[in-house]
Amino acid sequence: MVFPNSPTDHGPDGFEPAWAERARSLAERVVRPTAAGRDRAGRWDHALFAELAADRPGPGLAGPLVPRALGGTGLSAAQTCALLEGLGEGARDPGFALAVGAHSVLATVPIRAFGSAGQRERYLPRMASGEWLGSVSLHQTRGAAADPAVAARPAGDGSGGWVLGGDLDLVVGAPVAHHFLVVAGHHGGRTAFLVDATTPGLRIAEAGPEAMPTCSWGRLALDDCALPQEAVLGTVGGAPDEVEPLLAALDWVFTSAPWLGLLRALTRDALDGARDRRLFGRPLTHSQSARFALADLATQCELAAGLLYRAAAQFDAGRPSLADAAAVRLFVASAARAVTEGAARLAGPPSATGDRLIERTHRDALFFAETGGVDVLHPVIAASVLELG
Amino acid sequence: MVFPNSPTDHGPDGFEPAWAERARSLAERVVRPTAAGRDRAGRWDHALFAELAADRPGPGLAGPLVPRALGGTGLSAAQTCALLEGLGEGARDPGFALAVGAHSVLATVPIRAFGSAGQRERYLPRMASGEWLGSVSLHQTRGAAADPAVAARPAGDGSGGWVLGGDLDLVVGAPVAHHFLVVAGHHGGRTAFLVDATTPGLRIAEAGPEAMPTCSWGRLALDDCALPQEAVLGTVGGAPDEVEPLLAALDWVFTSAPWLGLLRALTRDALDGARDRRLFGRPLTHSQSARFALADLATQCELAAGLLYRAAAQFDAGRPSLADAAAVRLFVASAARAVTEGAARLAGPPSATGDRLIERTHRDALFFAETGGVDVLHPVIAASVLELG
Amino acid sequence: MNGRHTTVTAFDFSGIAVRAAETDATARIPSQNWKDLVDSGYLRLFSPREIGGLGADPLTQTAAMEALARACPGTYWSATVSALLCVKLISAYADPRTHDRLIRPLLSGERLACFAVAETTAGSDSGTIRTTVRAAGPGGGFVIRGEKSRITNAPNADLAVVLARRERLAGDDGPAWCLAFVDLHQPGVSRYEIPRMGLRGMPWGGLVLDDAHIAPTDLVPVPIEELAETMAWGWLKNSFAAIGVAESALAAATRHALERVSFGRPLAHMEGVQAQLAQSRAQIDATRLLARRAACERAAGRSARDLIAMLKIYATEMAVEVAARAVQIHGATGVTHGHEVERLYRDAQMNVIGGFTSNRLREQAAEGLGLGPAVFRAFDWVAPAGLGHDPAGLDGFPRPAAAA
Amino acid sequence: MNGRHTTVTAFDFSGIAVRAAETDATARIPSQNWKDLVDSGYLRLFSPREIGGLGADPLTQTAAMEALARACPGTYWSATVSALLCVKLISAYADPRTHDRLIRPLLSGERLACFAVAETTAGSDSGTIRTTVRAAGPGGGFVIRGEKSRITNAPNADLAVVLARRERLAGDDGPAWCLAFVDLHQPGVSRYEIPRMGLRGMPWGGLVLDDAHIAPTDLVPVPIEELAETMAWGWLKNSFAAIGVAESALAAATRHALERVSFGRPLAHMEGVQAQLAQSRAQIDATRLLARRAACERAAGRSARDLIAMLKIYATEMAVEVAARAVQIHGATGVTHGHEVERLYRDAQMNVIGGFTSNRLREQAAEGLGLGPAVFRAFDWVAPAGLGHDPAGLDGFPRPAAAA
Repeated sequence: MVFPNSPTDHGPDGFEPAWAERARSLAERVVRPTAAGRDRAGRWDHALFAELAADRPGPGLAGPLVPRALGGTGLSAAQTCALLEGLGEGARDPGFALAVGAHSVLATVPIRAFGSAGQRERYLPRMASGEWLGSVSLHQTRGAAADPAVAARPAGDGSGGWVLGGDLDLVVGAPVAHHFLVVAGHHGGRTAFLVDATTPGLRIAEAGPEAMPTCSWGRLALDDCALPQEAVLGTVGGAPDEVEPLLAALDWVFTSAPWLGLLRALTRDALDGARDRRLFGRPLTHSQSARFALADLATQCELAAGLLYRAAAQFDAGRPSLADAAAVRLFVASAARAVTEGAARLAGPPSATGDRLIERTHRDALFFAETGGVDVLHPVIAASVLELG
Repeated sequence: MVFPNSPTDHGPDGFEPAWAERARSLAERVVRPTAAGRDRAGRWDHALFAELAADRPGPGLAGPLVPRALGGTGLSAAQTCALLEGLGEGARDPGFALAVGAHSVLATVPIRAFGSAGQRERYLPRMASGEWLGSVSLHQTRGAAADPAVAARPAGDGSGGWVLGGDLDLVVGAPVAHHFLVVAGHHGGRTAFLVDATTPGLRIAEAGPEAMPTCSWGRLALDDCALPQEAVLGTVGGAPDEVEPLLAALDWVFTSAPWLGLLRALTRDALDGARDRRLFGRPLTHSQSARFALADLATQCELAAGLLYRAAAQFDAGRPSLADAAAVRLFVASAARAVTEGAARLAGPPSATGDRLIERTHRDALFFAETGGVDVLHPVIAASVLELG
Repeated sequence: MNGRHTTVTAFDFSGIAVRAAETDATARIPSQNWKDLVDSGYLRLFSPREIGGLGADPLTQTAAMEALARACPGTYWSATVSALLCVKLISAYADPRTHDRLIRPLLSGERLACFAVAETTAGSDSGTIRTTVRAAGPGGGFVIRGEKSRITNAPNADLAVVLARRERLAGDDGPAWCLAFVDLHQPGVSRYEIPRMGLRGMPWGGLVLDDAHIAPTDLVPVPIEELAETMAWGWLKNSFAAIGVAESALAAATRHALERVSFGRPLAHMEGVQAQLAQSRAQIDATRLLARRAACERAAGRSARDLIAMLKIYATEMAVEVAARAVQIHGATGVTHGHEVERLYRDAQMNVIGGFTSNRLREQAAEGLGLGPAVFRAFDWVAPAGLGHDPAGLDGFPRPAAAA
Repeated sequence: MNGRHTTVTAFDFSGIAVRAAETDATARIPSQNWKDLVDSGYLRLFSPREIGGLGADPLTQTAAMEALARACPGTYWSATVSALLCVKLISAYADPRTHDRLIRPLLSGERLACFAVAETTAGSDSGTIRTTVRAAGPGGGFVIRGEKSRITNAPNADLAVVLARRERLAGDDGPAWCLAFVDLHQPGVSRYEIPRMGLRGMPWGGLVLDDAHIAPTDLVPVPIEELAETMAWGWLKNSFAAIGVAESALAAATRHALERVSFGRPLAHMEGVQAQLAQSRAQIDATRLLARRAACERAAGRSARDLIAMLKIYATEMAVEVAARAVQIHGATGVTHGHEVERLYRDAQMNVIGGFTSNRLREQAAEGLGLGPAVFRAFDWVAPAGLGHDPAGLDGFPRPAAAA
């Protein structure tokens, strides 16, 4: 008889409800009141970010994954996921949550994982405090699936420095960021660089899609930007093994986390709204069909949560899985569409008032799905299933 | 052996490709160039409408269903559907097409069908010429599924007049309309009224959802609006048999028609876009998965077309079917979501340039689905299937 | 870490898996399967040590359920209905003194139990149940009369846990329903099999109870609303059946994709096929994680009933989708009788239907969300809203003097 | 006007419908069905008068197809493969002199034909076909050798239209493939049946051709790319099979919803059930309208091949969905063997698989959209993009001196 020890190193889910709740109530108090207005104006509010960053001993949303020794909160990946989930639910602002995640996870973790001691000491404390905002382009968080947009060449002066050129779109928070994580292609491979906003030859323009306007989109134009050797993050030519898969997995997991919170908020709104709304002379909640739809929304949230926290727990166990991270993004993006549409159906034609959460999330869910992209996620998951690729 | 005569009174589809093409090329020339700008500004352009209305002997988009004797184009329902399909495809502006359909079908046909000779002669020629814009609230194009928003009471002065009170939201083109078709509840039933914009006590405010901004949304506040007996459209108390089912069927069919055109435009854009876009170092059109998605988009368009033109042909045969009209809306709304999402997937993350047709239609498709509303459409179709309701 | 590998390798039901096609074809669970089950400890996993179980932790239980469901869904259903669902029902409601006598043989595999709720004209609605228990008269105990239909294990069970009405005498204010533990080896019992689309290896059929006798201690009045709490174990059982079926279907589709070449292109290299495999992988993983979470919640003493209802809906419908994809990837071989994916496709739909249907569970999940109980109103509200008949045409209703 | 009522009442196949359950259960089409088919004129509808048909207009053809598919999908398949698909193939490619001899008995119902493409290791990819025709030698004519598998009517057809390779002699620049019209009543032919999930009444199986003889005039070299044009008739056949199955399933679900009361509420009055019926109604109508349009296009002499490919994909997958809804509305009775919806659910999936699969047809529809032919590249491009292996953890790859 086979009678195995069950895995006891972690629970089956890794949920961190207490951290989610802390972030939720903070964001509800600080961020939510201005969400609709900032969305209309397409405005980034640095004071808000500073307030969330300064919330110590609270969640400290600027540096959850920065070790305490470097001034961060030193949380686990699962706890950070919970923070971002709570931020999404409380703030009801997909763009703002994207900017926080881009800074505190996408721009932070590669430095923690691959940075030299100098880079870690220079960047991480100031990022954890919220003084410096780090940024990435969402074109560079799915490996090199797209053709490379930035080219690098050795400076040729023997200094070990590099010269970068090219244009980079979809840069989260670009106009307000202190530095950017940029992957550039060159003869022999691809390398990650840390590019400060003040680098000569770098122009930063406000430009971006209509979705998630509160993250403050921008575009980088790199015109012969000379970077010192110290700007190289990780190994020269090492991006395909180092920064690229890490950035992809981080994006697919942690950028999905606020969406889980948004889906919970939409589901709760839909429940409340269905109680108030009347159709055919009775409350919508008396309709079996509406009841079924509400049950399905709640189900989507629970399913998404399981995948999300499994992937987060894999980071904490030191064994992140690219395929499981891709599954998170695939499922959450699909749930975001389903829940937004279900919530819209239950809400009925929009009124001129209200905070328009459904409209915002509907607009942003499409963008969220596009930037993940089933044409990238499917092959990554299939490669794992088939052991090919 | 049973060997029936096959139905030969019309083809199996009733398509009118020549009319669709005329409207498409006109709209492409006249409306499309300013679509993105008007959408951003949320602006109605009456000059555009006047240009389409004046296009004689062309489609004459203001009065296709107004008999020639009353100054209209005297087209069939199927031809009108084709015009609106072409308008949707050529203009790429869901809001503008909605406003045209609301005027030329929703506000026009009830007057043609139920108006007195005086009402027909007063309104239809000026509506057909585009001089007067007629309008309805989309809350009133699905019968009285929602609780009544406007109440009527007899004027009490023996004149046969009425006094209306209440608020009406989602009124297409309200700020620029000459008159409104309003259904009001009263003791003993519901009655349809023609309410001129200049009626004392009627206030018209610019307000509405974010979707379809180019239709110029507004809200009506009726504050003891006194209407003469001649304002009654159809029978007193007769709206549930007359205007309500007609308005619902017209909305479900003719408001869907521009969407068929939009879906065709999106599908063509997706085809072109997939040819240009590269992923994993090759054109997206080399991906089997992307090819499948394109095939599915095209399929959705063809399926939607069949239902749409069947319903239009039923109007021309004098036997419109409410259930079949509901099926049009149900299917087209679902196709609109599927095609928009498919097109977005194939386009990838949005660039900062381009006419943003995907973003517009994605935003508007949700609104389109909400205002149809499966919670209204399903019971109407089921009532026909079950012979209940 | 990737939990799925743990579950698949933890229990070895490979013998049962080898016989799965035969089990389906002959509609009989081979006796060797029962021997393997007893040896594996499967039947004892779900029960605490006090009553003869192994008191396995929830993740071991779920790993075992999935492994058995992957090996043979029919065998899984039969064993799990008896050892999990029926044992939970008996131990939740039975008198401790009679406990042992009924439960031990189920855990040892000497006896098999069925749970009899549905009737020929009643499904999950207890209000329509007609089977009735009444006092047996001077001899003591009770007798039960009625017909139960579409019951797993009915054709060969030794013991039935029967949901029945209770004939109440004046002054009896107890619940109107009861669970009766009926020994099926007695003259008043006859049974029949019902052939069906899938899960053909699973015994399934009807019980005709013609004043069958029930011992005095084997009748437990139960408030009907409480029962759903225990029946949720059944929904969990269906969910793992679905996960097993889906995982088997995905594995078969993956193997086929790696082997099959069409138009010179191996299927596994085609993005369309990859998309289908990837979707299945993500859906199965999401389901399994939710299923484990539900099992852990239950093990921690929490109800999780609504979570399990949501799980059962998604899991069973997901498995139909995954099995259909596997059939499509296989093409015509996938519908050939006896092919693994043909069998899985038939089995998958059974998990949707078995236990409460998806719609019934959506009702319950909705109630669990705080929407209040279902409110019925006859479908008479479309016509008053002006949407009850076809509209007039473009020129209104036919009029004596048609206008120009 | 609502076209669907016309189609359903136009042809009376009620006798065939009454025998549909028996046809499925016994896996044999009753001889009375063939008599009814002959009497109805069905077999002649699709052919012009010049070759002995009735030259029915396309809407009559489609009405008849749907009516027969509603009555009994298995009978529909068998009859339509022979009288529509095989007759179209023969009349499109055969020598007019041999035309009559082959076609007349198919239209009169005296003989039955099958269309043999798939082989045990080949599906819709003609490149993998191994069956080969070669010159018979001095006696004249040809001989054919190979095994065809998963062929409708193979077990009982009199005539096979076989897609085969042509052994070409030096200097023969003709097409590499041919259609061979093979008389199946000869020593070199043996056959077998293949049991399967659905469409059990339809004869289905394999043909083993062991140097079977072919008359000199019964061999037609065909450019393989042209053949899809005629095979599209088969996709149209599947589409109407799907429409018939879906319409039957919706009708059964509607009847059940009107009869069944659960929790004191008749199912028909429940919005969740209404939603399922409404969705099915809209989907079936959309499919039928597209199917009729495609048939009219063909009748007007246009190819409509890509339209029919899109139709076949949607129609057959739609019917699976509609049948699954019908099963769910029925609950456990819907999976009981012999119940109408159980049969329809099994039949529905067969229409997806039969003929070209959905994925194969999506390929073709995509090509028809102007995307060019499929381009194959081995699946080797994930790793170079930096997405081929799992990432490092939060602290990078394990390092000799782990950082604080």
